[in-house]
Amino acid sequence: MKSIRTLLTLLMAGAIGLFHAQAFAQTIKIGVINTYSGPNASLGDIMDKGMKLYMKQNEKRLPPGVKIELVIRDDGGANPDKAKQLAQELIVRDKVQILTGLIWTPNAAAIAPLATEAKLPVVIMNAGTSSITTMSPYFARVSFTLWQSSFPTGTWAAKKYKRAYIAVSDFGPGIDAENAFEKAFRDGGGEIVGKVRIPLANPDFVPFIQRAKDAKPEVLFAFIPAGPQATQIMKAYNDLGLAKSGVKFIGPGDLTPDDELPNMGDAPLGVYTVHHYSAASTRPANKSFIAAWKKEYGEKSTPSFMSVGAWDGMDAIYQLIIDQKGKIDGDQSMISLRGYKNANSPRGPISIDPLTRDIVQNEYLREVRKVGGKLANVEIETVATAIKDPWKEINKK
Amino acid sequence: MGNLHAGGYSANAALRWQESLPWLVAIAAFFLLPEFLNLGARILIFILFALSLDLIVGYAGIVTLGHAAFFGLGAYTAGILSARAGINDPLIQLVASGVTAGLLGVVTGAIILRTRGLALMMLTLAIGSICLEVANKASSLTGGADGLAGITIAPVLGQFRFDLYGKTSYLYCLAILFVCWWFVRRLVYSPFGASLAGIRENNLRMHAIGAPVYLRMLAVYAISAALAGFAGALLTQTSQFVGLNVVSFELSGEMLVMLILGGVGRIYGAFAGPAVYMIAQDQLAKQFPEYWYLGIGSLLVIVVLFAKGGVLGLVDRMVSRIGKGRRS
Amino acid sequence: MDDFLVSLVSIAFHGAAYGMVLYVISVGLSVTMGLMGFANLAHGVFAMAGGYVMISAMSSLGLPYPVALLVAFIAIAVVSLVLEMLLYSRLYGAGELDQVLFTIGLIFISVALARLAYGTLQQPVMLPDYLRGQFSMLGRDFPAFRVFLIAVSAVIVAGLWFGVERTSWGAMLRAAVDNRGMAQSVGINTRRLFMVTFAAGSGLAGLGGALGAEIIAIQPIYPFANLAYFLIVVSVGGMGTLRGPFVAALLIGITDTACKYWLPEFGAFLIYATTVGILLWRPAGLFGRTN
Amino acid sequence: MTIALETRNLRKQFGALTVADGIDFRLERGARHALIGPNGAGKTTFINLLTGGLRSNSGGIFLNGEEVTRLSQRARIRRGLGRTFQINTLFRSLTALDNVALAVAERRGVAWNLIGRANRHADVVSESRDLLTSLGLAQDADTRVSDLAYGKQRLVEIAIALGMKPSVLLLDEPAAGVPTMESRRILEVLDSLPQDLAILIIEHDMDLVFRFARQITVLSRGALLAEGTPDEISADHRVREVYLGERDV
Repeated sequence: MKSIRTLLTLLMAGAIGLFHAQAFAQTIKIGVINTYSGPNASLGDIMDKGMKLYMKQNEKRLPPGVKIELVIRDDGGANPDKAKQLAQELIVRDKVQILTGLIWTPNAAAIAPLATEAKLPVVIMNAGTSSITTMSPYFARVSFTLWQSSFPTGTWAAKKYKRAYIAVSDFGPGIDAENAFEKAFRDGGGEIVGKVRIPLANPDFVPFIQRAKDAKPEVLFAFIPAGPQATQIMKAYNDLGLAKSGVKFIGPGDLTPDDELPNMGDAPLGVYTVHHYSAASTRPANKSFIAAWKKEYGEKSTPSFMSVGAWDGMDAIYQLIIDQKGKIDGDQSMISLRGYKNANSPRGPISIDPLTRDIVQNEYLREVRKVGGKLANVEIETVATAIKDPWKEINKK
Repeated sequence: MGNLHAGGYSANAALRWQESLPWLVAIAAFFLLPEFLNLGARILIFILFALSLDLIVGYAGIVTLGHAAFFGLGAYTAGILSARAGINDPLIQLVASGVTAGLLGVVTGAIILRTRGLALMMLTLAIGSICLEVANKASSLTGGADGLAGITIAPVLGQFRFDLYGKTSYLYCLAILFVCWWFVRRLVYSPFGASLAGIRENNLRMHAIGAPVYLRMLAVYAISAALAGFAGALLTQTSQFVGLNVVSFELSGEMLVMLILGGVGRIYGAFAGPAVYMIAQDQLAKQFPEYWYLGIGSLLVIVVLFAKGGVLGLVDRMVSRIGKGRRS
Repeated sequence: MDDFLVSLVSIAFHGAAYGMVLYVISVGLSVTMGLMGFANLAHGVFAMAGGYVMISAMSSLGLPYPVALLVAFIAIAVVSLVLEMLLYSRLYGAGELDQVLFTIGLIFISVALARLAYGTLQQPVMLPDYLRGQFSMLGRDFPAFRVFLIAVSAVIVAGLWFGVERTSWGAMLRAAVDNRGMAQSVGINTRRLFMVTFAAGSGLAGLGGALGAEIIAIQPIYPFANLAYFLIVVSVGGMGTLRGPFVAALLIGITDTACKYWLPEFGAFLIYATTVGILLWRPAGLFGRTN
Repeated sequence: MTIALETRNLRKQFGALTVADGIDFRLERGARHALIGPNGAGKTTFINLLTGGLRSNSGGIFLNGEEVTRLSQRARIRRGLGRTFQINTLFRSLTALDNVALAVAERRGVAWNLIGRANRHADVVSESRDLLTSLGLAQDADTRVSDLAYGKQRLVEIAIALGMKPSVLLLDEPAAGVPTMESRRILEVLDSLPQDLAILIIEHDMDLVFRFARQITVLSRGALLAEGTPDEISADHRVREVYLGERDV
């Protein structure tokens, strides 16, 4: 009986908290679904910092009287069912008007029906499977698609190498990366000598990479989620001496995320990746972004492409708030997002494709080199300019 | 005998007034807390899951680390029926989920119930892990690590649409839970339930009085699996999505924890555990995920060392202390 | 054919490295379960803690790698001794369920503490230069670190077997595993034996965790993520033996590696299926005594 | 007299060790028969062979004239073979009534009822209560057996077996560990058991054996050593040799 009384008390406490929150009607509530716990909590952290940095820098851009409140929720990783529940609560209980964050493809996919039903604009800051934006008309993506980076990787690689091996994580983005690279590489006349899909939860990459090595390719293309796994696979690559036996290591930028580079030792030196952002880029917009970041979070902290995704995501959200003068409507927001452009993002010019609501940006070829004693993804050339998601272009009727 | 719902031939099986409390609270919550109905529905689902677990852990004495396999199969059955076969009626899905999970219970139970102790625990873990691998690898059916999307659920009885606020979900889960609770309660107080207690208390003697111990265990294992399958189906129907985590070891473990915190082998422990755990998690864990696990971990250790019987055990002790105080 | 041979060598080598680490971590668990009948699901906590201790010893105290390994062993042995006296000893003879819950509770606590102290990032291990790179043998390159790993583990295994088979402490231990009541009645101080054994087993787990940090990444969810593997080693090998878990660990290490190499599409499926098969065939494990 | 239980040339070996060496044994209906022998004589092995816990290598076992050698433990129980255990084998946290009722319910075949209420099975409940009453445990019916005195627990041990309404009852040291005062009570209970029930008792307490048994079989090293009335056995020099020899060393 006591337990029931406690239960009621708790329920009441929750309800009171809710009324309390409703008192600030002028505030625009933005729900953030992000990863703060579990093995990939570092990803959530670096995105969180990106969002907050933008908000700090741009406080004055908001229309007068409008305030923003972030309602932050932790999905604990690729946890679609949890994400869906959180989204539901954000909509029903917290009455958020915009939803953002979303590192994981499955999580984004899970909330698509909710976004549609609630006409809630969702700005995806990371999840990179191509098909996501087709799942709800209220989805817009500011990050990237795996096709965007892996397709140019394949085209570029086919010019230099003939035999490639593909290793990807076994989930949506990994399969996208595999398909994109394979198509571009084959179209360019290359041969795929083998491929493997590695379980998403995987402790040891060595056997997989050993297998790749034994297949004797000229180049190994790999995609794993940017985070601790990137360091793991880099270690396996180094331990097995692939570089010494002449196997080049390439992939989308998830392979050498800027924030993980310090953990990798010298292993990634000479690895080529294609991506939309490098912290080492010398564009003025990026230089000032990096400076602001270091000032805020310390010299040791490095932003990654995910931080920039978060930063640009907040920019898009600010833009839609400004466009609607603080009165958020689902459909109006989507009109605003469809027209979003920023010529001066840290990653270069970006825009959202009005047709697909997906990101349009440049892709850069980078090599890992030592700059001032530290590893950096040095941009060498722009391999694709204002590229739309190739998957959607290929599958267009 | 502290244990209120032990069943048996000397137990009084009549309903007590306290037993209406969970239902009154549930109905009150529906009217008073309309914004918490989605959470409420999840709590009801996990109560059903805990109830199924209580049958085998608390009443039959089988410690399992892989009960999520049945929950997950139920969830996937409902999801696959909708997403791949276009069968969207919730009640048909529910029945199908119960049947498939029950069948898996029969098949795996037939294998693992030949062993006892650590080997049995390991086998439940291994079979749970196999189910996870299958769900992960059969991605054309299950969506693999990306999860199974594209599920639509038809209105319950053709009338009540699943809404964003979770009204339908809540009442629907409440109704199913009620039916399952009624069944479990009857089971616990039945001769079959008494024989389960016998098996738990002394397996050897049950053999010696000629009881078909293996078949009894198999039966309760299958029943429990089917109930877990129902719970899984409810989760799919209310969230319209199935992720790999429904088959995970973590879920099995967390469920066990909720049940133990509530109190094992007493029906209402399965109510108190998930309710307290999930409400506390909802209120506390969002802000402090680290401290949440620190708290839960410490609580578990304390419960095992000092507070056997979980939340309801504590309530029992308090009630009896107050009773004594009055009498003296 | 040559390719096949090459891959066989690779698999045996990597599988052995992985299996050895699994063994060094799990052997203590096997003995604890066999000796005290205690299902310590939190055994992985000691392995994880060993990893953290080694990393901190190197990065904060600047100790060289071998010393850091030793520190990990000693620190974990001492901490576990304290835990044994304060907590574990209260639960010897308690029901399975209580043991499971208690140790799951310990895992939760340790996961949270690890996260608070070290954050969620996987901790990088700064190996000394002499363990980096390749080691040539029979015309093939092997990662030097893994060669080191196998060698060190082999030494530990040898030492362990010597300790149990040839010393008086080992004789007492074997007697107590065999029949605790009998051992007590002939005057063996089983209480002290438990403590020492528990501490040594946990210390080994700590050492194994530190050694294997390159293979099994040190991160807060470590005790959960690897629990199934530790338990499988123990239950497949058989509790209370040294040989059983050794065979089981190698079997699992090599099977796991072979599956990843040849049949990646099956994932860990075969490991679990093998476990089910072996446990059905011999519920007490390969080398366990049926009671 | 009809024969309730019989073994013919029953043999069991563990590797080179013979634990039952061609035992020919008969238990008559209504018998009060004791099986004695020094430690390691093979008494418990013999019981386990009878109940089906162990399988014999050769020879036959007959229960009420029917061969049961190849039948399972459960099938033998259903044909009327009941037993108690040397070490209490009770449902410790259940009431005495439930302990007995479980057995009664199995015999009456109601234990598969999933939905009906156990306490509404009046036949089971009243039979169990009557049984407890007949053993002088009426007061203790609703007490947890783990809370009962040890002597009473031994009685519940017997009551469970009686709940099966066996035609043959194997009592494995019913008074083991019971203080002398209480063992008298157990003997009273044994004396009051139905006359047509065939009882085989294994016991170390020679007082009890000689007071209770009308027939005694002595087992030594897995083989029958002697059989006869208590007087015959106490006079048998081979028995004395085996016992005294063993005991005095």
